[in-house]
Amino acid sequence: MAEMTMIEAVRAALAFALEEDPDVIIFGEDVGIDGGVFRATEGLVQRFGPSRVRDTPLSETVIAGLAVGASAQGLRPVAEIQFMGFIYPAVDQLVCHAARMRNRTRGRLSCPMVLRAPFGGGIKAPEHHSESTEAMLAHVPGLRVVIPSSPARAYGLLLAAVRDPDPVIFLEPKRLYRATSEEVADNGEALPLDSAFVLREGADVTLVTWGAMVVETLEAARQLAEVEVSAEVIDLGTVKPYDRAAVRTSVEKTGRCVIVHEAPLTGGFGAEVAADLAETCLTSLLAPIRRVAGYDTVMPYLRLEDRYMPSTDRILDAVHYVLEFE
Amino acid sequence: MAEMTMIEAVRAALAFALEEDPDVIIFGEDVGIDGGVFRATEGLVQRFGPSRVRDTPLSETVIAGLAVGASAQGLRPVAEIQFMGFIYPAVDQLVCHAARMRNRTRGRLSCPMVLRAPFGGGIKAPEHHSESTEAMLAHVPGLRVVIPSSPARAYGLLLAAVRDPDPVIFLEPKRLYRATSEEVADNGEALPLDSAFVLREGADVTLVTWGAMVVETLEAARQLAEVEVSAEVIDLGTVKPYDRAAVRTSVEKTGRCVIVHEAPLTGGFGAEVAADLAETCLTSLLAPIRRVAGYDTVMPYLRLEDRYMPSTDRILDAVHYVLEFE
Amino acid sequence: MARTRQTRTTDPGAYLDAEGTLLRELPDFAKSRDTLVALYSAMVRCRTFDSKAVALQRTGRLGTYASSLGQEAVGVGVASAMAPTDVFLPSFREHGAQLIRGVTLEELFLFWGGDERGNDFSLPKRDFPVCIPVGTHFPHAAGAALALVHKGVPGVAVAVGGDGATSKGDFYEALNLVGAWNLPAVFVLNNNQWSISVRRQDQTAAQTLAQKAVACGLPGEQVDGNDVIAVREATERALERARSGQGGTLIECVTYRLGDHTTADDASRYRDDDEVSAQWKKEPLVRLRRHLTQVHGWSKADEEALLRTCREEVDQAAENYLATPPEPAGEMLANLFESLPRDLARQAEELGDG
Amino acid sequence: MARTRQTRTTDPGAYLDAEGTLLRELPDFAKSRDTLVALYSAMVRCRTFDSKAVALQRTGRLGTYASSLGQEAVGVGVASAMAPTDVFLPSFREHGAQLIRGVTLEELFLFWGGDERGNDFSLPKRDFPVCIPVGTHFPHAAGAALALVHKGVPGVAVAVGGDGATSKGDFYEALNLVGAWNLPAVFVLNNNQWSISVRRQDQTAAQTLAQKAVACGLPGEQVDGNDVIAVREATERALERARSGQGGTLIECVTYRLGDHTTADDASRYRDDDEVSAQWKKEPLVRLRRHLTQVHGWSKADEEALLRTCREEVDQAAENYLATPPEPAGEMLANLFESLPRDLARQAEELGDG
Ligand SMILES: Cc1ncc(C[n+]2csc(CCOP(=O)(O)OP(=O)(O)O)c2C)c(N)n1
Ligand SMILES: Cc1ncc(C[n+]2csc(CCOP(=O)(O)OP(=O)(O)O)c2C)c(N)n1
Ligand SMILES: [Mg+2]
Ligand SMILES: [Mg+2]
Repeated sequence: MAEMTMIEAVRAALAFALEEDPDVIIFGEDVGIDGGVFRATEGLVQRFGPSRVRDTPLSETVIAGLAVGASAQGLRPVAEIQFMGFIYPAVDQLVCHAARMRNRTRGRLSCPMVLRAPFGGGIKAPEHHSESTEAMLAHVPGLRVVIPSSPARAYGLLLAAVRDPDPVIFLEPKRLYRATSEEVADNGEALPLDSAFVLREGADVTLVTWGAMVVETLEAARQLAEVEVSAEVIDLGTVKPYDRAAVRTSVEKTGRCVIVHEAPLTGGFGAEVAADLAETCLTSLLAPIRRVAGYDTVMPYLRLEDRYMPSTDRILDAVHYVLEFE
Repeated sequence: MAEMTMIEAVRAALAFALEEDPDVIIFGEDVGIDGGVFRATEGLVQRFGPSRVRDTPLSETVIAGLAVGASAQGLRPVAEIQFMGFIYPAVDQLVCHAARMRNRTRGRLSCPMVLRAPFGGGIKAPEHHSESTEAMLAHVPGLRVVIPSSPARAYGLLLAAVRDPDPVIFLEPKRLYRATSEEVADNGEALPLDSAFVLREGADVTLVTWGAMVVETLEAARQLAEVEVSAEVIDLGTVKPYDRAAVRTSVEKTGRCVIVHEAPLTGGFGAEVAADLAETCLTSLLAPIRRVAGYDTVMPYLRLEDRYMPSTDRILDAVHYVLEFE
Repeated sequence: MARTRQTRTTDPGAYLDAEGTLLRELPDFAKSRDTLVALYSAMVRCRTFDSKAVALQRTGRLGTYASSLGQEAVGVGVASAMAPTDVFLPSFREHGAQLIRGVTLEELFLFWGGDERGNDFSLPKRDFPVCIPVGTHFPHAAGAALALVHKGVPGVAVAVGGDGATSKGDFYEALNLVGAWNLPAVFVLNNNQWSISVRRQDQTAAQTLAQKAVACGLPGEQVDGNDVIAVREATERALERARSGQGGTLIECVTYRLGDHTTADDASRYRDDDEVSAQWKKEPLVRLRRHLTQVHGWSKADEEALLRTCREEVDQAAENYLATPPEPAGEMLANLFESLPRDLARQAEELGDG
Repeated sequence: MARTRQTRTTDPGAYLDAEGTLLRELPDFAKSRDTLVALYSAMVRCRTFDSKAVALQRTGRLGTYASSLGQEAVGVGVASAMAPTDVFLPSFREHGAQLIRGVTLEELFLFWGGDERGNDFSLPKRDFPVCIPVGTHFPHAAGAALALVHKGVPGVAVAVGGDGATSKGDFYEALNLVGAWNLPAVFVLNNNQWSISVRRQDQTAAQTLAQKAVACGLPGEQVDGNDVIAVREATERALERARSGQGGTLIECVTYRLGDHTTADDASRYRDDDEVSAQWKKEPLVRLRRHLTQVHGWSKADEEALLRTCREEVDQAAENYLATPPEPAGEMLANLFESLPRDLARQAEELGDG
């Protein structure tokens, strides 16, 4: 066991994967000697050599396409997109090839690849460095979208992603990279994909979230506890395909639900979670389902960034609304 | 007035726009002498000349980026992507530039551009020629996503899109291009964006849909009428930003809602519609909200295509479910 | 790591002219009657498949189809130079190459008939399926080449695309990566002068497509794409370079699309019959047949026997295809992931097995 | 429409060597003391802005910042050749050019300080804002050029990007379009040898970046990017070509990034101090100052006065920036569309005006 930040946990998982499977390779912009702009791959090229850890030219399309080609031929590439804001040139390769190689060849070829990208706001980065567009990728059949929210979950989920036989988009909330540290056993144990994490049990309201918003949501739950409101906090962990059963079970118990995400409201993945409940748990619902999300606008430059990000206060407002609803 | 199919209506609107505004230009693959693979631009290069109607090289990224640059400098490009399955290389330009030029420059520059693309299944086309991924684009703040479902709406909405001061993604359900024809007045009158169309009034259940699924949905409503069920059918027309008020008003009246779309269920735009109702109309809901959608998988090749597409029967099943729910 | 940056911009090299006359000394492989007959037979087989496919489409028994009429020498020349351990990445017009690689006629019919099982090749296990989006398979070729290097397999990834594909960023980004990483990949351009209705010269101002290699620091070469010997010879040299660690090559094969773009296209909308008629004189089968007749005693009987064999084979494959029932609908979900996620169970149930 | 396909691959052309010695006859504009002083002053102003910006960032009063230290001649050379009716499309390292175009120091501070109003230029009304995604502005330049042609404005669209940007498909697709459509656009490459930690030679196997123009059928030229005279002269020629209907040009300016990639980077992780020290000897300001001193009697007093003016101006602008309160949060929604869609009313209300 060692105390690790999330970025250290990512690095440890990558090192473990490189060590255990010679077919695992890492590539992306500045992942080599620089160790990645967030240092996720620091020291890896020194340890595993430049044939396992490679700097690519500056081309996100080719990074994704290279991963498709290499994975279809038996490698297990773990590619990095430097920031999620630069993932769009890779979308074509993800939608048109990675997500469907297995389906289209009826299993003859497949793409056991991972595309990692730091995402989300909160570090006052330049334009395009702070968006959260997991919902766009989560709509694509054939992709898994996994988002860790703690060092231990980053470690376990990333190992699961690398070992998974199908393509995984692994989005790392960069605001959490160094926010906290915790004990993580670097023992190669993966966490299950497609399973949600109940981070806090409660009886009065269900708070569903993922990624960096776990922090504000847990803080809201803590403050609610002070006023005797018991909130259950669920971290989806894997956004697609997500653990519908876990969310339903919780809402059947609490009868109230608030969904929190950083991405813009409209068409965000919270819509899916709410829609599923509106179909399957209607009779359990004691109040409307509220979503607390980013505004439906471009992530502002850093001076207004704080005003954009969903805050604990906005979560609390929504929770009070659903609690007081009659 | 003239009897027009949807493709003729699209062509008439394009001709009207070229005629009324010298800054309107059209470009894309094969839009010139070939008149577009669906003939949307047939005859236009002959009438308006190659400086107004231009074939581009085969590069969707550059088509979108060209539209961004040209529109930011005062033109009104109406660009064509040959099939929506090839729109992904354009997504980066749409998200990172078209959608935010106005916001980022605080109004100094803007992108009054239209990107047209035929979309959806049902014509037994090859792989990648049949998908519906409007939800991915509808999640992008700053883009309007408009989908006509009849010749008259195609004409009026396309003119509105061209005249709109901001970027519009205009998705044309190719299955409807020649499916029917109706009287369309080629008088340059636009239809309002951001307003839904109530295609049929009803009291027992609200059916919300858009695009080609309007056909199956209206057919379902017709069959329901035979068994004395009165269904209201709403065509969103503009998917983003959509007419929430129209949907809410209808569901408040009927208490029951089924949403129909061709795109895969999970993260489809139907989720947003359902989520909005789960927040704003919960107390009016007499039954769970059902979504009838494509399966969460890759659009199959043509032999299984019919099994993928939501059918009238599947819509009827969902309606009966919500009607019989207690 | 030597990097050549020479690019031939002269007339594309050919061994046989349109009349089948020898223009220069043949490479060794082309001195063998057997080899030439094999190449010729492969082209005839491809053309037979093409016409059957078009016929099936016209009668509603196949999906939209892209014929390779007039371009058979490209696929056949390229694939005949390849080894089984190489990896082939076709665009949608390389039936000739796929057949040589071992894809069956029946699989091709299934694919074009809209059945995913057509991509589940029984033979070239690691070849990629047809790539419908233009140019997106070039990055896959770079990835495949990387995998070959990583696994220590002495193979080469070979991707074929059209003249239109050269305008896509994917093509350029991948070629650049092949150059930068010195990967064993060969990119072949099937320059048939048209990208649907757009002429080659409106696609790019580059004098040749081969010279696009200059941008990426690797050799580019233009050959007569209607001369199967020239295509094969250039491919062999490129493969040899790649196998010996000297990196990638771009080969432009200059040919002509004699048919419509696909069965959904009507080329008479945008090009003159005269242009097409002139090109018919240069097509690849006739010249090789003339050479075979003149030099290797290829007889009328040989020709008829070959045509008959091809027709029988193709007809049989078409029959088998037509007799193949569609897959159960459940397969569309069952093959999405290695195992069905819990989340999809309800949908799988709804789809059922039938 | 004549198409030249010559590409210089010799040593990049310069007029002044690192010592300020004249290497060949100066172009006319560079014989004027006033012009040279203006160019020199613009570079000094840019460098002054750079160091202030870095200082503000280090003390938490500016966002992540990309300095142009050592590359001032590129932006200044390019922009000084441009006319007001031309359209400029900067990447994130072209402060020098933006300042010449008329963007104010205060606007630059606002932009880098994270305030969208920094893009609402008071002067070059139609210039594009800084493009943060690498290379995506090249297609915009093609679009801007198309608009200029369409409107009959005799302007040229000029985009600047880095060596790393040449690996992006956007760059290639746009350059290809400029070639195919013969558009009045000039693409300038600020080749500072590094793309964050990736060396120029690992970015592409092409011998020069200029030769990438060969792929698109237009002229490419390499110049010494540390010689502002050479940059300006090459840009003037390219603009002239474009204005007279002869189409686009690619110009590679060979320079060096003396600083970190941005304030978030630590270049010592991946490159040696020795390499950087050697490059300091070739930087663009010293050579022009030496020339000014030797030929035009530029004095110590002149130099000091210039430095003082620049410092005062920059400090004043920084103060104004720091004194500017952030916008009301509602602006983030108010500027999304020309008018607020009904659907956003509730969110606008929630955001409020404060
Ligand atoms: C990315 C993409 N855009 C558009 C299309 C539609 N389309 C299919 S083939 C084609 C032209 C291809 O021309 P070329 O590369 O020369 O190949 P050819 O068809 O001539 O063999 C187009 C535009 C596509 N398949 N993919
Ligand atoms: C599409 C994209 N990918 C990644 C990044 C992150 N990034 C910012 S600058 C940079 C390197 C750019 O190198 P170059 O083009 O040479 O310009 P320079 O920074 O040297 O001026 C990278 C990778 C980005 N901004 N955009
Ligand atoms: Mg072609
Ligand atoms: Mg650089």
